Amino acid sequence: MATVRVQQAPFDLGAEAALLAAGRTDIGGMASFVGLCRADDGLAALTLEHYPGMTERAIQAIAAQAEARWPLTGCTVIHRVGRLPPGEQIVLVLTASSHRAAALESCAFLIDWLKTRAPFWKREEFADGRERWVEAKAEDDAAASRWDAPAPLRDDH
Amino acid sequence: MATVRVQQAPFDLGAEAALLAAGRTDIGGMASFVGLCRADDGLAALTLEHYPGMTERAIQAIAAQAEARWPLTGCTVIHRVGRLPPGEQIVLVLTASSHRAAALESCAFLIDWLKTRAPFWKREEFADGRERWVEAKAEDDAAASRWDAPAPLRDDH
Amino acid sequence: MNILYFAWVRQKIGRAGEEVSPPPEVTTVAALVDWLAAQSPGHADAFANRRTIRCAVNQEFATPDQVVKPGDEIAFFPPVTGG
Amino acid sequence: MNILYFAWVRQKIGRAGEEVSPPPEVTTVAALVDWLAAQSPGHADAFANRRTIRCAVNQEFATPDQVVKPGDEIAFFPPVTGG
Repeated sequence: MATVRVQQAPFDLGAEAALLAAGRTDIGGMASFVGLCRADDGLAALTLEHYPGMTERAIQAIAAQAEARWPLTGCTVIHRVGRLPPGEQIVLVLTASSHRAAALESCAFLIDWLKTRAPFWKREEFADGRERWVEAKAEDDAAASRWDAPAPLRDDH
Repeated sequence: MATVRVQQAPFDLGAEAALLAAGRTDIGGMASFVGLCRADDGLAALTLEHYPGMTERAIQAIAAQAEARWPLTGCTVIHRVGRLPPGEQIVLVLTASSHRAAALESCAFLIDWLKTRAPFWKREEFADGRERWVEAKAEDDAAASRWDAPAPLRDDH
Repeated sequence: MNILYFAWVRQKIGRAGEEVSPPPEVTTVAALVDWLAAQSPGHADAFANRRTIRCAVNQEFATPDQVVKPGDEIAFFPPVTGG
Repeated sequence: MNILYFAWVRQKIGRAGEEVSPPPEVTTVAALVDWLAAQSPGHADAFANRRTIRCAVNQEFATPDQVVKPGDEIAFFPPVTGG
């Protein structure tokens, strides 16, 4: 079962990766994605809101789908909430598998789905005091929907 | 220009990621892949040999291709050589970009190419004393060749 | 019914949630939205463009025709923007 | 010419490299392989199956028809297996 956390505190990519690999000799590859807050257009901070309870359940469900679809030895998803200035880490997806392609593909799958299915909302706060809610992007839906058709797993390591 | 290192010593994923992001607020996503040594079929260790000089040049050339193809803010490739028992890290690919898809795709591109184009050779050493050179895999060539046709970059974050 | 609001839905309505008891003919998400929209100008504003509103019933994404009943936890929010 | 050998090519030939001076008619990678293969049983064994041998001239991957000349660094090795 995947490790899923929604937290205000920062996370430590190196420590999470070490935890997923600890004591194992059956992992061929670990893939990670870290999403960060960019200082676009004078952004002062993002504030992330979530739906406590549903968010964790939704991420667990997405992670369970990934584990059913790819032969993973482990999977960690951490999503931060609260106020995050530019440069701060927002989200971590980490996947481990005996197979390189499984780790890479499941990592991309999970971040694409987090963007479109996990109940988080971002509010942008600008240096000039303006605030606005980020609107959902059609590209993110397109990125997520490319996973709808089952793809054959490449048989490599 | 990419950071490229061929070394016997272990590497630190967290430290390398922190280095690539240090002081920046224009990174939207960082993707990483870490390849590890698996204990398949009684494997006692892998020994990795390389072509000093050419290996570093070949990786720099591959990384320069990735930087030309995707809008990267940074790229780190570290490949270990020498004797590595199961559980040890072998290779790190780390890419950062303003765009999520660019980070994920360039990371997959680099590891696929490292498998097929970088002058490294693996010898397997088994618990029963047998040794053999790993043979190149047709699947790895197939994985690398899917990058031969230029793919349109998804315009997301 | 326990209603929850998130993001700008919460801001427009002016509260994070409320306990409501709609009349018995309100048996679907769509009917509940119609009923809630009539509760105050803030509610009307929040539900003005139904296409921008998403709903979850008991923490699962729901469609407008989904049945709702007393005791359900029903959340309204904009399309998600995490990751 | 400075010849380098890696992996099982090195093991079969029994050395990591050698300085050679082939006759002037050896002007391509393919001709150099033919000439090297005749130098010892180890060389013959290493180059027995040409399809499994890769070559780099001055640290760039090279094809059998690539021209070689005195002073070049020429490496022979199996298909790569890094990553």
